[in-house]
Amino acid sequence: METIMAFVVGALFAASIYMMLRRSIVKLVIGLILLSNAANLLIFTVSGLTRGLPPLIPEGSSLPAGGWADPLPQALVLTAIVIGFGVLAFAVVLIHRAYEVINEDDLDKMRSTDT
Amino acid sequence: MLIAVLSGFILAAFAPWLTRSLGDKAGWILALLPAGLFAYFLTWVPVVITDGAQVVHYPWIPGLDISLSILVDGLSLLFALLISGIGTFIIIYAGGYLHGHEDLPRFYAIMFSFMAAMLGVVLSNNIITLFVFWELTSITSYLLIGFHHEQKDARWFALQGLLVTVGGGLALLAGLIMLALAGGGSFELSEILANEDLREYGFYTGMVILILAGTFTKSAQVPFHFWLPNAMAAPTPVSAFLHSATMVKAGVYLMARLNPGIGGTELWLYALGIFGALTMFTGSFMALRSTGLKAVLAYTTIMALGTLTMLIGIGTEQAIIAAMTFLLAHALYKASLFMLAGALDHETGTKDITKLGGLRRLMPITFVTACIAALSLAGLPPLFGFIAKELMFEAALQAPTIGLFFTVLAVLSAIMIVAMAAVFALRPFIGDLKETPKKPHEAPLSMLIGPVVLASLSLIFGLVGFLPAAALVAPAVESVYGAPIDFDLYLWHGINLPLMLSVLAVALGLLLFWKWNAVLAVFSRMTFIDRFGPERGYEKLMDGLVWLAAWQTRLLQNGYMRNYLITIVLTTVALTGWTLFVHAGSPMPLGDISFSLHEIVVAGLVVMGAIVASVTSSRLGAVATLGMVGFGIALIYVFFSAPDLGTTQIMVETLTVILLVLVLFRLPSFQKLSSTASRMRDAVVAVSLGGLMTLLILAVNAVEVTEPISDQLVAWSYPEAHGRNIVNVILVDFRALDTLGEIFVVGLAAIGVYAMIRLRAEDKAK
Amino acid sequence: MNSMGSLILRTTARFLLPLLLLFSVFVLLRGHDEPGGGFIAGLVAAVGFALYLFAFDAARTKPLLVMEPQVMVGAGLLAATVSGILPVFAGLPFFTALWWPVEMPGFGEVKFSTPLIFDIGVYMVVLGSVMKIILALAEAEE
Amino acid sequence: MSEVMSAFFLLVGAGFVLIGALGVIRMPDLMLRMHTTTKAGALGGGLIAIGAGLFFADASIMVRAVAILAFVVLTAPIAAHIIGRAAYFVGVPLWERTVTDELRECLDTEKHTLHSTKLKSDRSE
Amino acid sequence: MPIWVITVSYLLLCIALILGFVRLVKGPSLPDRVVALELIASITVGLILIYAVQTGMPYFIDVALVLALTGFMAAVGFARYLERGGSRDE
Amino acid sequence: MSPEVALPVIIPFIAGALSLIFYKSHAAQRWIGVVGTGALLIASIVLLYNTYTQGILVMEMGNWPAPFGIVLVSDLLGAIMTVLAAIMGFAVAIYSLPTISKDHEAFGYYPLTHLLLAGVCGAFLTGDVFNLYVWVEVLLVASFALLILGGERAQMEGAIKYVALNLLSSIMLLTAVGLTYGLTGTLNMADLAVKLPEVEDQGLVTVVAMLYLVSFGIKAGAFPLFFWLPASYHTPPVAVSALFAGLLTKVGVYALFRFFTLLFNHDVGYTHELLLWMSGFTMITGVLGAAYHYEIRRILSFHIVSQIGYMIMGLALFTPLAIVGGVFYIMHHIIVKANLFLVGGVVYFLRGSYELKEIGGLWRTKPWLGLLFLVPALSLAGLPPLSGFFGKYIIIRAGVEAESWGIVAVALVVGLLTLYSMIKIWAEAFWKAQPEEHEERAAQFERTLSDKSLALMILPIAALAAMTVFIGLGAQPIYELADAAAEQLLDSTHYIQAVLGETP
Amino acid sequence: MIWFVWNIMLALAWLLLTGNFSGSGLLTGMIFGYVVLYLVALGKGQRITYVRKIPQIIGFTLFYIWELIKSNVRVAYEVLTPRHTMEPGVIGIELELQSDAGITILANLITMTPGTLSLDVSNDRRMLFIHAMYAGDEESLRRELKDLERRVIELLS
Ligand code: NA
Ligand code: NA
Repeated sequence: METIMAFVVGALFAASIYMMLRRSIVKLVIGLILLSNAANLLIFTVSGLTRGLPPLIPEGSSLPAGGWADPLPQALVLTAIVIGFGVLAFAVVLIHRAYEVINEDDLDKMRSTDT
Repeated sequence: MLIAVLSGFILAAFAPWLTRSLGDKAGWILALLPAGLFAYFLTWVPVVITDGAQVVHYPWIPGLDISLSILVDGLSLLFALLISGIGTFIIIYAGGYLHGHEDLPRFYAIMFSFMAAMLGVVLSNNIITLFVFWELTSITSYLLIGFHHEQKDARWFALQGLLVTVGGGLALLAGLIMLALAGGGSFELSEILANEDLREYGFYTGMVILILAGTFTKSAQVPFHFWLPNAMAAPTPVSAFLHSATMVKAGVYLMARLNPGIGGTELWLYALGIFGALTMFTGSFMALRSTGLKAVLAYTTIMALGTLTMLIGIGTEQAIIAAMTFLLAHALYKASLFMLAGALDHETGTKDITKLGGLRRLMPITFVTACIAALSLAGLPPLFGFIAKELMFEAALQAPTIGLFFTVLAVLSAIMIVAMAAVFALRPFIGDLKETPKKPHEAPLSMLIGPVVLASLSLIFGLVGFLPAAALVAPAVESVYGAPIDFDLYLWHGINLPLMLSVLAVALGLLLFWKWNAVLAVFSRMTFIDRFGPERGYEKLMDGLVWLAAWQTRLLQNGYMRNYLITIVLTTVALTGWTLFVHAGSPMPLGDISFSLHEIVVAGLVVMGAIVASVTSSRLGAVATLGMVGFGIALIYVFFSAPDLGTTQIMVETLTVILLVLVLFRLPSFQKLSSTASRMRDAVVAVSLGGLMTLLILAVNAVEVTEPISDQLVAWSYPEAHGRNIVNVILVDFRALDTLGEIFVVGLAAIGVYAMIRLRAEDKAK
Repeated sequence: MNSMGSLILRTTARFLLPLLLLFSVFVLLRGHDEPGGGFIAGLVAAVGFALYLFAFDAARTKPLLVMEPQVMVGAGLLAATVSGILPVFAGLPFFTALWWPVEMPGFGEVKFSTPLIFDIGVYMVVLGSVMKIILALAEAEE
Repeated sequence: MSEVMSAFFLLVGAGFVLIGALGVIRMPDLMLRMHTTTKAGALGGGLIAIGAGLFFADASIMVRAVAILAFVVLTAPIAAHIIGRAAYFVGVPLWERTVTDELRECLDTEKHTLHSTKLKSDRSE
Repeated sequence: MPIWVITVSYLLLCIALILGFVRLVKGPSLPDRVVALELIASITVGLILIYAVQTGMPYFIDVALVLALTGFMAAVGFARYLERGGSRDE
Repeated sequence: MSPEVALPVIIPFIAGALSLIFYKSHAAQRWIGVVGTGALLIASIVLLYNTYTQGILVMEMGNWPAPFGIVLVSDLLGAIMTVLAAIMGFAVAIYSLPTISKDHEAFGYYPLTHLLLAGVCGAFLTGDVFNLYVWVEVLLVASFALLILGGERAQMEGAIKYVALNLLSSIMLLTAVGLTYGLTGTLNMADLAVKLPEVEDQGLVTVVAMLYLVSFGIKAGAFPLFFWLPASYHTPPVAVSALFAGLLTKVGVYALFRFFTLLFNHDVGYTHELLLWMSGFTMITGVLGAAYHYEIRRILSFHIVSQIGYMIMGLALFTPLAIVGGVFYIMHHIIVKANLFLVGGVVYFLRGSYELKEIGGLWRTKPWLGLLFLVPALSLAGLPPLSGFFGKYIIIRAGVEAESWGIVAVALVVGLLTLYSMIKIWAEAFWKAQPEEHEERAAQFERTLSDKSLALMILPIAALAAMTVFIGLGAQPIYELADAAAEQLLDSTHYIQAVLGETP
Repeated sequence: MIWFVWNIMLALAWLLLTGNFSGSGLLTGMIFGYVVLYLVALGKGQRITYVRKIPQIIGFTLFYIWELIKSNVRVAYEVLTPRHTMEPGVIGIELELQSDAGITILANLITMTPGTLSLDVSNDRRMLFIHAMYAGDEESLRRELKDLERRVIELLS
């Protein structure tokens, strides 16, 4: 399944980059959200996929029964999801606010700070 | 000794305050410092003559081989004496020249800094320290050239001088570092020059070129000479000091200093000799074309610098003697002439020679002094300048391989210089009195004492040549030549070729002087020269720089977000992809492709959803699809044993959709903004990154990790950390610091959002 | 018009909010042993308040939060940070977990710990932040 | 026995969910689609939950399973109501074979209010 | 639990998921998409539960619980958007 | 255990949390601002001192031994960077008192600043790659929020690019961290230094290194990844610009130094050659961008880019001396660049504009300001005897010793062009007379600025200028520090041993 | 109702104190909480009534589940048969129930029962608008809905 997931993650990366390359700020931010998901899945995938063995220790035992999926990438991804959520919440409101100030959602018309 | 070198800086710090509190007498009192220094350096003369070169070592930055060590030998002492001696008079002179000027306090501050820096250049034994002072002279000189900074020209010319000299300086830095490497790692001049095989250094040519780039720019050699006349935008005391006697000679100093170590090669001969000779000629020629008092002197300075360079390049015993003699002679008459030019300007209000005349009665002292100094400039007996010029002709004649070239240029220059010396000394004073902006009268004592003393010295040294020869020139020659040379200086050498050449030069020069008006008329029609000169080159370079900067910046920083993204993505793909194909040797196994129905369906829909979201024309459709993708990813987490992740993903996805919906409310619908071609391009870019990521995952997945650190975490989770949910234990215990950072991120995002929205609300309220 | 004007939604929100809050506390407290934890719990609570906000309006939702959202964020951050500092006073490195099993007569052993304080901090930060964002957006819209 | 029951619930639940999904494809307008999702979709999810609860045969898990059922059954109509209402407000078209529409005339889209008086007066006439 | 029960359940839910996705993409109106998203949330609940049964890991039921409790929030959000006069042409 | 290693992170965290709790009292926030950053400064100096005297200090968070928990590690580079961050934080805290508007104070300026510092210090001190990602995000989000304070149009436009491109960078970093874990099963940097060489396919390690390179390259503002920086740095309040200028890109540079000495030193001929090319183009493109502009903050922003090139050049040459130069350069540059922004702010408050064509006459009326500008400006251009000269000298000397003539030439030419830009500011803002058409605004601004405010602005500027002079004239101790830091960087056994114990 | 919420609160407090976050723990907590509340209410001279309704609630729940199954079968029939026999329509029904809770429960029940879907309540709460799949026979539809309303009123009284 890792192989299939590799392609899934690749497709997610591609879709999100394609979306970020549009001119609309809305698409930019949706692309970012998707990209963040793609990266999380990547971490999850590269450290190996394990079916049906959540890293939880049953009562009366000191190790998960019958093996475990690596908990560390899970913790990393969880942290990354939360961070991504915070950051993207900011980004979402930013485009909202930017649109109010600039009255334009076309990125091509937001060039005054560069040139 | 160190205090002597640095005392100028110390005084500079207090100079503004002193100038204000001392009032009219400031110049005289402040001049006590350079006068004292002069006296101090004089005490070193016997030491050097008897004991040879002295090195005094003070540590500074030993780690970088930078020290404050000081090298006192004939060469440095000659320069130090000139700097402090002439400096004394300049300080006095400035007090008169800039009397009552509101910026006089800061002028003194910069001037003393400059003087100290210049002393530093000539006395440093450490080449990096030398460079430090070298650059300081450039900066202080910049501030002085731009003294009248409200004038656009002053700013422009100041910048020109700075860029040229600092630009050369930077090359010099590289050259000096190479020099140290060539010398086996020591940065002390005394040790480097003791090294015999500097010329064997593998990058000798490059090193010499870099060093010469520094010295040529500083010493205004062709083709970098143009900045020097422009630097006359500075007040006259500055011109007199910096641009005649001292700073511009820093380059000459360095060439002379390094001559025993790296000189004597063909490269050295041709580079210095040819460029020097051309500079000499160019300076003389341009002087002939000039009508400004200061411009004439500036060009003759260029001539002198060229002459000195040429002589050092020739490098024979004769040439070195000539160089040092010429150096001394030039300093004396040129400083004197500059100060006189300033006096004329100051008293009459014009710098244009053609507008002056008949001042001999009103300014008799000035007239006489000018005559003496000009005679020395012209190289006529019995002045010191004559001795120097004779020696120069002789050196040129004896020069190896291209002596004729040197001689011809030297004579041609001499002719023109004689003419200009006459112009300078006579035109303003003889004939009828001309109307000038100011009513002329003799300049105050402060402005005359310098020229008079220095001109007198020109005369005295000419008459008693053995005096400077023994005390000043000989030790310097020894330093430059690298070995002691026995010689004496006297006016009469008998009738020889140099003398004949002198006579020829004087005769033709006087003829030229006689026909000066006609000559000027011819030159005024030759404006095409100005269109091709190196100054045009400089301007073109600056224009080109501005154009290039604009072109590049508009090209790169073009404001188009997608161009930025594409660049970054393609850079990633190129670097990573290239490395993957070229450096990662292992074959890429396809890995585990087993799957279950529900997995493949969910995975497929996640992909489909992502694609749909990225191409749909409906914004909220995209958001809804994004929600579905989120659920799909949550399912994947669940399917592969991550219940906490699944839950979190679901919650986050829900909140993200809520946020997007709240926000999109005000934003406009999607429009089809980009062309099909750009869509195709974007698709290619996007797919290239996606493909790369797929390959990376496959490659990394093929690597077996035997003992991940998480095994230990699992083992500790319940017995040590008292938790059954290992992921949670990691989050709140093993890696609590991550989580702490994470919640700070969330909190920060909230503050940011609040600020964005509320600030706007307040704006509206206003 | 401030709310969605749906009586049905308002009634549901009034009922679901306490339910979600209780559920969130449940998820928070057992997070150390089963799926859950401060973050998920905070989000569940936030969803409850968001529902209430959508049904009513910002003015009526704010007082339910007990404290200003940014104070809640600050307090949560402080709690989490302090839980990491406490062990230093016991001569242990930052974030060393301290456990205080308390024997309560009749209830058995109850385990208080710094990780629990930390998780509560996480809960407060998440809830406060999300509410701050959503409230700000809703207020701006109103 | 409980395993058979469990399997039954799982299969029936999944079947209902599928029916809901089919409805969402087949039904001709939004309102009718909502009929299928709120009923079949929600109940299907709930039944699967019961099936899972039975499978594990543990009181605490069963409590959760029932909670899932309860939540699904509770929230599905709310969602349907809120979407249907909004869709109606924004004028999502009804199927052309719709027989009556009493709401349309009571709706004041400008003020966003819905009044009962017009309809009642019609009826009392 | 017999494997075929699990497989058939998965199969039914997967077909449902695909159908839901089709409606989500097709729309045509925003409420249509939202309804589809609601359905997908229900299907997700089902899939998670089946998975819990398949693996015998009751922990996953909690995930379904959370989704069941909060899944309708997206619909509420979209509805709010529409009621407040968000763009209707999508 | 060494609790002082964690203090530079904990102190700003607490200060930030307290500022949030007292969000209604601006006075309290200001006090927390000054006291908090002051405490941070003291703590970081103590940390540096202890690190210098006792060697690399390690703090195992949660008492879990490395590599299993997260460690904070203070080696000299990390400690130096922390001190610099604290200096900047303290200077800007004081500068903020008169320059930050009430509005900004009300909307979280102070907590944001503290948390930015926490993120920066965390990034400098962490010994764990994922934890580094977390800190980077902390400082990033703080910077996002600071960037948009004010809500002007330009800020919004700049922020969109800043946010999007930096997020892209963070996501790449996250991806790289994930791949690193997939390759080695560890996240601890010291452990990675041991385990990365054990990976069978070293090419794959290089591939991952490339991802880090791009990610940190974006953060550092290196060519061709710097676009976000000139698009945004000139838009926020100047105190914020100064803080950003001093600190943010340096996190990227720091990370490059850390990763490409400790972790990716297996194929120097390839990776560092790439870095060298990157550094050259970074210098050139940055300095040309500055040459193009006529707005003080834009000029300075582009110079950040170009100066980053020098630092990377130090790393890329990868000789002991070059690393020393890089470290030295970072130290010098943080102080100088931030100070230039601060001076630019004073210019603004005296003249009402950052546009060089609209301002002038400052050398006449405020000569001390002129000196305070010249010190950092000439230092930036690398003129002796200021701090920048020694930085450049070391790097160029390293380049000459390595016989990398091309990069040496670039470094020299770029130095000259830097001087050109600085002189442009000097000539226009200070030398030129105030243009008449903007005279009124200038006069009004100058009137409005109270002496007390001016004094509070000048205080940090003068202090930083004094440091610039000191780093120049007293370069020896700074050199020794950089030298010791470089030695630790180049011999990773120090680091590994300190973190993992006796088994390197 | 507020007592019920309190009861759940106490149950959770119990969970917190015992550290036993399981269903059985919750049940114990509920009982424990109920006892406490009962005593408190006694002290205040009030009675807690919701317990007495438990049989009624169970009965209603069974009815409701039955309705649910019926509605699903009907929907399934409509979905699975190739031809649509629906005659959909939106109709308004007058409400007797006036409490928020009552209206909400009724609306939800209507949604979950066969062929009907609550859309909205008029602002004056007098009328509930529903969408019906089979609006052809309006009278019987209204009768069914009235019957449902009666059951809810009984439950809540
Ligand atoms: Na792997
Ligand atoms: Na910079």
